[in-house]
Amino acid sequence: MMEKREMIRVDKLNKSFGDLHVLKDIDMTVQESDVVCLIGASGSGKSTLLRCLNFLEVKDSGSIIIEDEETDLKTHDVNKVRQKVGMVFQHFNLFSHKTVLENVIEAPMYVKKVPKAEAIENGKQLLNKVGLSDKADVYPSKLSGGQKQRVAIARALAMKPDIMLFDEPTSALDPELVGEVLATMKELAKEGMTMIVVTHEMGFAREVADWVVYMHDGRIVEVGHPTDLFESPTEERTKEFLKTTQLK
Amino acid sequence: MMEKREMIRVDKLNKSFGDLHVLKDIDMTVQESDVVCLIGASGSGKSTLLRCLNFLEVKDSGSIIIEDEETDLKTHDVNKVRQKVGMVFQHFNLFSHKTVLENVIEAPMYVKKVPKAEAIENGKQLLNKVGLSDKADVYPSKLSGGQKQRVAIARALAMKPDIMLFDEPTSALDPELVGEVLATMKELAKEGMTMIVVTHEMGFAREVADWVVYMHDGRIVEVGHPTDLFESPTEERTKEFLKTTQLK
Amino acid sequence: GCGAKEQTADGMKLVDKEKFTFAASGEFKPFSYMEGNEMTGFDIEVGEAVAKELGLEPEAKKMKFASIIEGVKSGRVDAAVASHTINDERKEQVAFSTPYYYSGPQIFTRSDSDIQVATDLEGKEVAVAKGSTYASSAAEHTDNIKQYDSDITALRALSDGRHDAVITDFITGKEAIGEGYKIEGRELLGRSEQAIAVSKENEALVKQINEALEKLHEDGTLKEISEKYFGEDITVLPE
Amino acid sequence: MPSFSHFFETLLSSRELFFEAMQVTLKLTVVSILFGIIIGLFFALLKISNVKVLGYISDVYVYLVRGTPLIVQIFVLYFGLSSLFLLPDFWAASLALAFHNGAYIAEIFRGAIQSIDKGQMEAGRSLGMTAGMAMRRIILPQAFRRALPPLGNQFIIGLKDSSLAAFISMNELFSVATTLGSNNFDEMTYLLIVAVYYLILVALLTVIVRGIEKKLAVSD
Amino acid sequence: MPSFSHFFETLLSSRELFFEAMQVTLKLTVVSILFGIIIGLFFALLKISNVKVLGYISDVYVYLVRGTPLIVQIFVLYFGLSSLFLLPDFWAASLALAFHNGAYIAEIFRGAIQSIDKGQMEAGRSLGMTAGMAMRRIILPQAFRRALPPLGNQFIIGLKDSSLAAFISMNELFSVATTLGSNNFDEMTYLLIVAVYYLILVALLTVIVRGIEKKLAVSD
Ligand SMILES: Nc1ncnc2c1ncn2[C@@H]1O[C@H](COP(=O)(O)OP(=O)(O)OP(=O)(O)O)[C@@H](O)[C@H]1O
Ligand SMILES: Nc1ncnc2c1ncn2[C@@H]1O[C@H](COP(=O)(O)OP(=O)(O)OP(=O)(O)O)[C@@H](O)[C@H]1O
Ligand SMILES: [Mg+2]
Ligand SMILES: [Mg+2]
Repeated sequence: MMEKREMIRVDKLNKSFGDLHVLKDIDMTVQESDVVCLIGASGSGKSTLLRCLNFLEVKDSGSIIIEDEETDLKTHDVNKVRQKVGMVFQHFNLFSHKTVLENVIEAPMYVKKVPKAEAIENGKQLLNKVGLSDKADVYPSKLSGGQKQRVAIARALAMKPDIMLFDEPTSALDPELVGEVLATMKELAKEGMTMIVVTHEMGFAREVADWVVYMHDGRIVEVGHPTDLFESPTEERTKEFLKTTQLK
Repeated sequence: MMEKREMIRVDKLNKSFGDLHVLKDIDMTVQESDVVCLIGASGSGKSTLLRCLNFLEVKDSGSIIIEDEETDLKTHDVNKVRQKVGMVFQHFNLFSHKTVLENVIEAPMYVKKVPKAEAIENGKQLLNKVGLSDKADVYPSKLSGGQKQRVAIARALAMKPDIMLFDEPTSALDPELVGEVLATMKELAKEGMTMIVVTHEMGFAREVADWVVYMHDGRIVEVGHPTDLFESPTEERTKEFLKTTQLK
Repeated sequence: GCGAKEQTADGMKLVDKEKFTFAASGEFKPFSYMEGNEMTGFDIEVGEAVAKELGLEPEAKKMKFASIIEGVKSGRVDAAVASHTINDERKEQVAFSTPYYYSGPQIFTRSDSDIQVATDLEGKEVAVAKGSTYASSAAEHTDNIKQYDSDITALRALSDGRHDAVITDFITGKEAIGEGYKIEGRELLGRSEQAIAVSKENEALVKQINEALEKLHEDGTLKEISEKYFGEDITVLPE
Repeated sequence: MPSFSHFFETLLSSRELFFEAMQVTLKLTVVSILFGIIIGLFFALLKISNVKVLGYISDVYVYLVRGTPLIVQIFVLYFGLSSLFLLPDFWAASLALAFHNGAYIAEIFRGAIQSIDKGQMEAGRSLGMTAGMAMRRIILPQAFRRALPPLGNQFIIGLKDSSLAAFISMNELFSVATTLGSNNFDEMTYLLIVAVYYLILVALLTVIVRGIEKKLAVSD
Repeated sequence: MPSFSHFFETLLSSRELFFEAMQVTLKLTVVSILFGIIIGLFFALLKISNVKVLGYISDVYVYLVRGTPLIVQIFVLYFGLSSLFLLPDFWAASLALAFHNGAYIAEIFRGAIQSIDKGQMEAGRSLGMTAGMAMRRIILPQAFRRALPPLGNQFIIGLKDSSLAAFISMNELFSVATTLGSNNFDEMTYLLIVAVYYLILVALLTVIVRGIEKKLAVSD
């Protein structure tokens, strides 16, 4: 892993909401093609960490270096950096007034100024990739949850990001629809995408993750290979968490 | 069981919603102190059956005899019969503008014209019984789901019904709150209340039910003692249902 | 201020320097009313005659009675030829021309009423049009005064059996009786002078209008217009 | 536009007349809203009744009121009803305004009643209540609470609408303003003054409604 | 009340004048609503902006408009602005009405924008859009759709409110009705006639708004 490029470096990242200290001195490095799974109890700060990486939340202190570029809202055009980082949300957040294809070509056309024909061509390829070519002209409201999430992935990919963040991408889905989304994500991992995934899907983590990060109360408590961390966690709190939580 | 009084006799009960035939020739007899558990897939007609017994739905044909009294909306004062039958709903349906005690004394005072002092006294006893004496002056919005449901039970009991109907009384509750409601129901059963309970709580059915009724597609498919029905169902469809459904 | 106005050579400030723009309500028959899309009536013809004397094209503008004076003050129109009665308070706000007709308030009641003269109004409910000067005439005799949006509304309500009397211009009352209102005229309550109202900042225009009115008196034009509408000359001060 | 000192002097010198007029406006508003609530409740119940014809009657009423300017309604009711029987002016004006407010209030109540969970009615019925009793004791109290914010809004609208009663000879705020304005040929000043009175009344009403809302929020 | 035959004859004989007036009313309504939408959108954006002062400005505007009768607003704007510069009557009336409608529309838009799931903005931002672009391309189109029903309602209110333009010399429906009424000493008949025109226009508007709503519902 050492010879790979460093995609994200987080140093002493802190973030509070009012009095609530949500992220405490987070250090983390993610290298090219790494797949990182983030686990932890509700409220431990997983989403907040992901959102800081994508500047949906503004950090209080510490540094976030993305592809060797220091990022600071005050001095950097955060929208530029953001284009390198795709995000997939728990609740899909598809643009409900646009068709599936329009969702996918929106950002390339209006943010990157890609010509329409090119955006459409690329968009169709992506829809093909996530297995939804036939839904291009359909509105999101007509899709199942699993289909929506795959469109959301295609939409993020359309900006050709170098890093993809997933915040519990399957936890709003009916159990029978989880598989199709995980399959799409696995494929992405296989192609070498750098990914950080907040998930409770143990099977996915075991199969795909290069390492797993366990967060508790705003801190990273333990990091390890999935088999190690799941079967023989070193920290007491990790053990407890794995015991009480029903990872699937 | 034979020497007991007949509390409910249902004969060839039919009910449709428009074109949808929901209850098909239902026959059922419930005797004094019987505890009957009703199980069946979603949409099989369990709620509708219960609601017909309480006249929240109007039957299309067939007869419902409650405590030897034929009931017919056209010829009988259904509100009188209804007072003999208490109902507990999945979503509690507490009166949200009234305190817990006011919820309990409302119907005795205004339907039965019980003097206020008497209604309060009786209401407090009931709240004591369901373990909520200390919540008498609190509004429902301040209660947990389990507490709400126990208030709902007390409210129904305040009318001194001879029969109690429960429609999935615990399925809207967080798992940790199910126990307290079931405990209240068990006590009620022990006191000899006649009860019909729609539930997926296998443990409750095994422990308390005198017999279990399995409904499928608007028909009663199988009736039996809980151990028999759960462990060696005779009907093919019952087997299938028990296999696919996660009764807890 | 009338910032947006055009000024003529002789110092008149006009909305449009080719035109004499004057306002009337069009809801005060026979002084101003509509014939199809055209406003006409006694006031309108006077306004037109004045315009002619001024060498300008007449432009009659229909405005709700309540907004006419603000129209004059804010410079939306050059003048109001709308049967405005002169009084002292009003003189502080606008400049009046010399009177172009003389009228007077009269008591109107239903035929079964025993009200004859002003003193009979004691304690009675008397209705007047809002914005008319008759409210003060009425107030001399009774505390119970009702104000209506227009004279016609007040007379209509009287005819329908509401309140005891209406004080309004005798000419208006006469018209209403002609239209079948079940009312009768009683005592006349003095005289009032009606004049053209102009913005105080437009001295030159007032002067020109006064000269025009004098001319129209002398050559009989005003008398002619008056007789056309009323069968008598109301443009001269009665003895 | 009047100068500030002229505005202020006139504001002071006219205050007695306006205070009286304010009382008329308030009385008109309160009475017309109270009757409007009764009328509105009546038509809301018609609308949600299962009898279709009654629903249509309610629809027609709401449509007529919402489809025509208030000033037209006031004239028609005032003079139209006069030919049948003579009400005192205050009552004629109040009822005309109540008839108007009632349509909007009917819609507010209908929405509020329909927003109450159906389970509430069923729980009432299952305890042996008649439909009427459950409506009265269970549904309506909750619906009233939910209707309070839009009702408060309608109260403010009703206050401002009462200005149109000026056209049928009520000496309320707007009427006094236009009368003084046209007597003195100084409409603008008096309109600005009356605007101040309305703003104060609206602010007051808003505070009161908020207070009631807070008080009724105990059960939340 | 006029006899039916008299009403009907008058309805027929006055139709040309009313048809013309109807066009004025419609033009006034459309223009004032369109400008009202622009004004409303502007103040809604001020209000949801994170700059407190701008929020207050928006609050004051909404409070002034909601706290005073429209007729007062019309007078003040029409004559007040006249002393600064002279707009043609139609535009003065339209802008006064637009200023009024704008406050209500601002509230409608504010509510609609705030009702759009926050995830939509975040999704836009996460794709590299600026806040402005996400607002323009993602939030507003959805908010517009959601605002349509209350906007349609405001359209109807605006139509009826345009009757007050009669006070500033627009020959719209209400003005023609009162003029004809007082000229012919027959207010009631003409008021009933004008009620019919308003009812028709309101019905028409309702149908049009429903049509647009249906058309925009493709994505549901
Ligand atoms: N915008 C916000 N304002 C205030 N507090 C917030 C905000 N967002 C999150 N929090 C709080 O920060 C803490 C961490 O939240 P976060 O969403 O990061 O947790 P999480 O690990 O993603 O939990 P979950 O598994 O429930 O999604 C929680 O206590 C949450 O309530
Ligand atoms: N008021 C109604 N109008 C129309 N159809 C109804 C109505 N109530 C119930 N149904 C339909 O009748 C069928 C039986 O419904 P019912 O609620 O009795 O089923 P259930 O066995 O209680 O299911 P669940 O476990 O989901 O509560 C369903 O198909 C349902 O959609
Ligand atoms: Mg989270
Ligand atoms: Mg059910």
